[in-house]
Amino acid sequence: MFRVDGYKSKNVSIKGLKMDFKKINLDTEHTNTNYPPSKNKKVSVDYSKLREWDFKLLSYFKPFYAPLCNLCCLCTYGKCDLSKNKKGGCGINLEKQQARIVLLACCIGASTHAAHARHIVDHILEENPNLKIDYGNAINIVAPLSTTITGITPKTADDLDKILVYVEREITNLLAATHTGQEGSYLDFESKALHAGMIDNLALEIAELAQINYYNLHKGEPNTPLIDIGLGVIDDQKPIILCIGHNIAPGVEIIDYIDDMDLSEDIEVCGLCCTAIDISRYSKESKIVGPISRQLMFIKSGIPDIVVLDEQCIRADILELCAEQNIPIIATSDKCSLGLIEMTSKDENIIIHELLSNKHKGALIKDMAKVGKVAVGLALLLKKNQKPKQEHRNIDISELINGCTECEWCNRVCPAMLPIKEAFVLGKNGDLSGFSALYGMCVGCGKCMGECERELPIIDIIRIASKDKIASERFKIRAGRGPIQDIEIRKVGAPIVLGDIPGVIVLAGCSNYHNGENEIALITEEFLKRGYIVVAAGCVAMDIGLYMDKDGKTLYEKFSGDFDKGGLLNVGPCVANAHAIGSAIKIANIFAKIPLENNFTNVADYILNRVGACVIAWGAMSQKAVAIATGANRWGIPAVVGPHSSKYRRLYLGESELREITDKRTNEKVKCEPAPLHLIYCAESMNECMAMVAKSCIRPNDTPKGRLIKLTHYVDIYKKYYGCLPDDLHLYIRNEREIPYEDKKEILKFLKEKEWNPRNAPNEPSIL
Amino acid sequence: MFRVDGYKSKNVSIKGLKMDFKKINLDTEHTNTNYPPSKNKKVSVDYSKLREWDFKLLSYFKPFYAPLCNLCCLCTYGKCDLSKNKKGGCGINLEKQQARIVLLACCIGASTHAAHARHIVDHILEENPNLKIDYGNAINIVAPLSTTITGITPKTADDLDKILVYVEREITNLLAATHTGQEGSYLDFESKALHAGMIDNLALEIAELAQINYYNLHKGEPNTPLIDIGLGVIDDQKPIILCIGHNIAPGVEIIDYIDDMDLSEDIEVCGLCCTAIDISRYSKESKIVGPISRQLMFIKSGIPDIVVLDEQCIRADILELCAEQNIPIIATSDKCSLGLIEMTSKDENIIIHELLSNKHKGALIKDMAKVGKVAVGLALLLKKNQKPKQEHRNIDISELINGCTECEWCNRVCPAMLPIKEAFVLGKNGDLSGFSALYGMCVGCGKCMGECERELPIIDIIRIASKDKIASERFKIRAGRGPIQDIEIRKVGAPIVLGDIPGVIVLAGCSNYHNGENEIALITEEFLKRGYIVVAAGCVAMDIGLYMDKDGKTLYEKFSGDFDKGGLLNVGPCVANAHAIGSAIKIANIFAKIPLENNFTNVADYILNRVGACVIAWGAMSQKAVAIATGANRWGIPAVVGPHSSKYRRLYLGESELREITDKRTNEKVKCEPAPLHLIYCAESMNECMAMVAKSCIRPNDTPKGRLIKLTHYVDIYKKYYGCLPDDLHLYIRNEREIPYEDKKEILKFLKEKEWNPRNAPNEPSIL
Amino acid sequence: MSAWNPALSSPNQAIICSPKIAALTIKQSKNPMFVMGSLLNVIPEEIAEYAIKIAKLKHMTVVSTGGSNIMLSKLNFKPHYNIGAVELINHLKDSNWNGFCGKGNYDLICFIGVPYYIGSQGLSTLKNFAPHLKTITLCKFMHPNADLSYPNMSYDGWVIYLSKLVEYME
Amino acid sequence: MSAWNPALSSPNQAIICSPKIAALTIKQSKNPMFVMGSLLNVIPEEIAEYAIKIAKLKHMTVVSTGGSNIMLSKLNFKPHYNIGAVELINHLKDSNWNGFCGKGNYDLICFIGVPYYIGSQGLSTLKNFAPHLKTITLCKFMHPNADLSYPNMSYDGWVIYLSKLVEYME
Repeated sequence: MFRVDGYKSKNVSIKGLKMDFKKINLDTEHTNTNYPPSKNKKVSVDYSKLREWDFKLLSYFKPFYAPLCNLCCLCTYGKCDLSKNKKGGCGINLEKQQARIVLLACCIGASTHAAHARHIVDHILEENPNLKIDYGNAINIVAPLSTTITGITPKTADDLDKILVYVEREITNLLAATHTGQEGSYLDFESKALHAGMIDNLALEIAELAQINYYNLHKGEPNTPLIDIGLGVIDDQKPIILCIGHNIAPGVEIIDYIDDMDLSEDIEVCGLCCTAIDISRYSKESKIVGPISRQLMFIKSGIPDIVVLDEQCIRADILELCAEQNIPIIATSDKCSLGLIEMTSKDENIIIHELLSNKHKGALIKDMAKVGKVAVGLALLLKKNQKPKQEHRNIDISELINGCTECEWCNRVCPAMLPIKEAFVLGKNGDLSGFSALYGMCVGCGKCMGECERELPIIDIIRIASKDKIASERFKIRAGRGPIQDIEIRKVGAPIVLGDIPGVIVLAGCSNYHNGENEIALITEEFLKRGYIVVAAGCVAMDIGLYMDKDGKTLYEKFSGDFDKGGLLNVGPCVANAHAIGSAIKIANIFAKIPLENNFTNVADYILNRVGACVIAWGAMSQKAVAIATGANRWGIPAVVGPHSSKYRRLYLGESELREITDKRTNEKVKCEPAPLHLIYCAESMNECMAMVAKSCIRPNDTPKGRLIKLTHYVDIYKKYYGCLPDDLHLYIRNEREIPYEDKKEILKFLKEKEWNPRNAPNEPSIL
Repeated sequence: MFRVDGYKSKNVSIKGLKMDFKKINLDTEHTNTNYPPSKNKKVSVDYSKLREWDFKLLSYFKPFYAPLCNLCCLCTYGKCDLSKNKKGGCGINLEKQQARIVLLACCIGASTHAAHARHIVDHILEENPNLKIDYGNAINIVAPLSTTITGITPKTADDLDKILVYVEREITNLLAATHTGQEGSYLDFESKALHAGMIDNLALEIAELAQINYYNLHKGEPNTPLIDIGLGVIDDQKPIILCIGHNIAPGVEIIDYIDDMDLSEDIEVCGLCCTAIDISRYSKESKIVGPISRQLMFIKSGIPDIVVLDEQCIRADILELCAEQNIPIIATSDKCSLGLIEMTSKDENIIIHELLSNKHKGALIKDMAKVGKVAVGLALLLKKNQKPKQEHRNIDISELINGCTECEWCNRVCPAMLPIKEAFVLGKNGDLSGFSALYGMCVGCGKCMGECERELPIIDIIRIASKDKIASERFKIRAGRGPIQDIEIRKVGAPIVLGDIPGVIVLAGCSNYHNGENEIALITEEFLKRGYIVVAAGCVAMDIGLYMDKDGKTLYEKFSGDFDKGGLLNVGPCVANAHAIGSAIKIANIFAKIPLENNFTNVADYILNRVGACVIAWGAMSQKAVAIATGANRWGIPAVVGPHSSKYRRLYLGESELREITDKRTNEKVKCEPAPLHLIYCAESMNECMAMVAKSCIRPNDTPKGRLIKLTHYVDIYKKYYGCLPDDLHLYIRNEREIPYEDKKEILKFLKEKEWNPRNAPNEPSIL
Repeated sequence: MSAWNPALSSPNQAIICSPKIAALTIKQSKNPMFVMGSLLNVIPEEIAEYAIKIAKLKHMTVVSTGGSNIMLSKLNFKPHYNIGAVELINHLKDSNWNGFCGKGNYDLICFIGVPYYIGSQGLSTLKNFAPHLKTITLCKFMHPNADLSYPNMSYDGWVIYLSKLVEYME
Repeated sequence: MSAWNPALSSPNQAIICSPKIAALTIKQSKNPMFVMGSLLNVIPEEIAEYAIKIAKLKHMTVVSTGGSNIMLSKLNFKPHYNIGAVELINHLKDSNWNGFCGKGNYDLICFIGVPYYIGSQGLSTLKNFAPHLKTITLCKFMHPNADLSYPNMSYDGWVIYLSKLVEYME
């Protein structure tokens, strides 16, 4: 909703102008005539060709399995014990089972994004079927993933629908392969997982195309507004509507209704998880509480007056949690209905009345406009009636702390292995620093409380002990900008070739960190300072907003939002990861003139060998995250994940030795550095992550100058975080010109030990 | 393929007629004008209304959970220990997790059938897009499920496609709800599982409509030919092509090519699992090896010369197993590609050459016509070259038997808990009867061999010890007939109302029996003798064919194939379960004139309260089986499963007391017997199954005469299998006229003890 | 001692018990139930005989499931109730259930002769959702989901365990 | 003794070992490796000191992972190799791997200081896919996926176990 109450200039006078972008066709001139108009035919993609690519890829990057569970309980032959790679009743062994479970996870992840996209696209088809799909004049390559995968560049909602129909067909087919007695090869399971990942990425793009156009969100502006983020920014004197999830639809209607009613001064709308990022793309007045890790704590604080859920990343116990705090819930999605009575067809006032009367813990309302009205009306009334706030918002915690028996089970089940018991021990002596130290380290899962024999509300104790910390939690995050402009890609051509920009780092994934949320900010800062471009989306974009450097500035305030040297881009919510992958595709198209239509293999081969991009998913938790990363892998983009992600149970590892690839110009096999070394790798520590990411930006086609600079960073980072030279440095130096100046002497000695010899770089490196 | 080499009558002379039904439009006159022509609009179904039905259903039949695993390892917050209903890191507890896993299983099951249907429909769209969809003149209600759920009665391949697009959309959406952090209520998980089940059933119907029409399979003929079944019927003097799986496509092409080449005398084509049933619908010369439980043993026997795989119910180690026996594999599906090199685009002769040269263990060929040529060509050549047969086809087993250390681990991991060690103990004394007793009891999973510290080939030992038994395993099964005719439904109206036909029993599911395959035949026989109609599909249709009664006759030889009193119908493969559910829908439509279009709730309510149908899935093993049964449940059809199916971890249980339902005529609440008692129930033993099934055919709207007869069977069966009167008999007797004659005195005494009082039957029982 | 099928292992396993402990447990219970499953019909009679003896010694509520009444009535024993094993578990997991005699739910449920897999699943329901009661199995196979379980045994070992239990109960 | 996180239980659990057994196991190995993980950087120095002592006593191949070289070099110890923990596991699971010195794969892999979850996963890989080698963990937390593991301990208990191990090795 765009609104101008009054404006007057020399030639124009406006009064009370309201524009609802959802209803308007911005028929901007289409300049992207490169792509053929979409036909009415079904989308069809040759899986056989993709499978061939997968097998190529997997011949360099071999699946590595670390079972999280040795059993299979999916059919009634079981439970089967597959440990030591034994076979189960259906003939599957532990190795294949791992690959199968990864495929299942990728299918679940892809389905989630696809269902999300489906919701928005169906909504558009109903409300504004003629909506034109584009990103304005600065962006010709509107849908790099769709174009490359399907040959279709969507221009209408119908096109989006058509691609989604393909996505849904593929997911169904892939899921079928996880059925007992279907696929019998880990390699084919992996090919399917890669396919599911790519399909996931495609769904991301469709979701973004749909919501950015329908809700008129930022279409690639680098300098989007800075938005408030942090528990400290929420004004609890106002009625507070908290939106949780990933789907912008209800949030938009709430904001529009508040606007319509002129209530923006009177109501606080805030968000948790990707929905927060999304509504901040729609209205710069909305506030962000934080990532998923803040959900449990914020609900238990009793601060929100009403909680509106859409879908994804919602705690499964949200209804019980909110009921404890007398917070009514409005569920809005088929995917998260919580057993609530559906009230979609009821009158708003009746719904408000029923929810006020406490007869129901919440309502399911699938009409988004109605959600807006009910949420706002209810919030105002609840605040007016001053619903009884829960006592323990400012509970006396010392007594609770003294109740701890020090059984240590909290520590034992804590995913982050935090010293909770130790905080209690300190706390008994009146020292709360142990608890406040946990704030920002805790991932907010609440397992400690479930295990506590005294049922102590540990999360509340942490919150209350961290009061000051929370009050000062007032940070800034740049609103999600959406896609990268074509012109930006063009501009970074030279600096990337010359190494001035040593790489593009994509931050993705959730907030399940093993060592606190600060590490990802430190990683980001390290690479930004070195001139890498960092593109963030989703929870991690929020997490890095929760960090201040020595000057008291967040990284968003310190680094620009341009896709350029040292730029830090918040592209948007999780689904905006499509833009990050899209930027790599655009590089292939804009620099190398590689045509995109139906050209997945060549584009991915180009990215793998020539685009120095690397994903970091330091806190990846969900099936969506594994789908996104696996998709990125198929596009040729390596990923580094955090220690917890070893529980995804599969990595793709290359070998640390010269590898044979093809020089496409001469069509000869050539020996070449292993770059990227791995396709997906799990680092043990921040130190390892730093070095691995620096190394993962190296590519076979680096110019000597570019390689020199990349290696300078690699060596510098390695020395900083390992205290020595990397053991594999000799593999990446092709000739003396590429040896970093600073440590040249030491390196020359090292090269001699390794019996290093110079070699030529391939002209056109390829694994095809 | 229909072929007449030569025929001469008075008026007609035919020579060399060949008709390929796949290419012909049988434009039979459409009499089903009841249904509006399908429009070009998307299929759209109101889930909210269905959810309301689910919640009603679940208020009578409450979910009962028996966790098979207490842990959750689906995201990286985990692994979480949910035992004792604790919460995991995402807030889910053990109860919700069970519901979530059931939903996941239903999604996997539904996706498998949907992907199967998709394969055939896409094939039709390519090869014969104008194919008309119908079942001939005897069947007006062509697509009872599609019509009821979607309002569309498919008439063309495009219609099938459109419905499948809906199916795929729903599966994607449902799968998304299993993602960490989505649904948070076990009730909504269950509603979604029921939805996934219904969607699965819909996919079954689409698959059947497609394949029956495209391949011109039987369209509801009661008296289809009797087909050879059993390991003993395979002629191993001929080259043997074994088809395994569920998709008819490659089998048809093999048979057609054999026909084209006039080779039917020279080659043996046989099938395992549903593909076997399918090809026996296409060619009465094809033979059936048996259900899934025979797979491991038959492959290890080395008898097949070539194995052609399509999809589903294929052992995950099939490639290794066949390689051990030097049997080349042709994989034909994206869903089961086994890591094989794709040779679709290669010349047939080159493929045959490469496979003969042993360079590859097999090939992936996705062009079905090519599969036919390669399989046949290769089989002939392999037989000619007399490939070295594996030694242990007639190995000396006594030495092997003596190798047993009697560690008993075989027994410990056997899903059926068979006395394998005990067979070895006997065997050491030269008595092989222990092993031959295992034949027919063993589900063929092979876990015993994986666990054996001496790596003894236990399955081979069983096979060799059972040589005579196997040689005499020559049985008959009636070929799959497809749908039930409308006229048949009409004819059973009176006998069903009068109790002459006390119920319709649907046999579904796999061959994972806990006490041997004979039990299901005994159950079937018991009910057939009593005049119940028994409709079988899939593996279970084969299992009951493997049993001979005292007269040396199989049940198929003894009982007619009519949908009438004491009829035993093999409707076809697993997907033919749609016809069984469809028959219940047709009863609602034909008897009660309940309109079908978009009328799911009323149809299901009718079936639940008035159609005495009950599913038995005695050996249900797969996710497909759970999807089918859950779908049947949503249609109001109860199911009884075997002990192993407790591992599906969720049942829907009613309470054994009078329940309050609605009399639709008076719109009053009335007390009524709990009929059906449960919606899905797991019986501990065959005895319990017998009684529960008899009880599950009782319905609130039974006429007094009908109820009397149903109760007569219930009491008779109970006394036979429990040795006493059922404890709950008083609940089902509404007035004295309904008391079975035989035991009237005893029952009257019992009723008095129970303080029984007569009551009126509701006029129009309903739970709406 | 692990489960008969080791795949059934889980974080909380049954405590293995001797006949003595079993006897003590049963004796100490206030309102015990003895569930006799369908396998009694297919295993030697003596097992059912032991079961009946045990039940009589403590006046336990005896429930016959899956048709074991056939064997029990052959031995002239009339169980208090015939009900499906799953239906029974469904009652037991409800702490407010009134029991068959209206005296409330039971405090100890003793199992014998229910087929292993369905028994294991039923025990899983009780273990996870019925904190108000205790379960003990007197079967031949170790049941990880019970609170107390006999170990895996040979048939002869089992008979000895059962006879000893009778001794300790007397 | 169960795993630190009981959810990590599985049918085959590590044997809990005392410092004596650990010492014996290491002594008897022919080609042992000692993996020193990144936690050495963040826990008290003395742990790394013990680890170094142990490694030296048996001349073990010392591999530093995740940046623990920072601490090791602070203590003037140069590990034989710096490599990622996952990369190392990937080598180890290959029975044909030649080892860092070309002498073939190792027979005993001793772990300390690798973060628990990723350590547990790496051990799972070895347990299930590397029957050719044995693993032992000297960490503060019980590792169910190792062959041999120290029990869950307090910090002080851990130091005692490590010092005793050094004693037995000497």
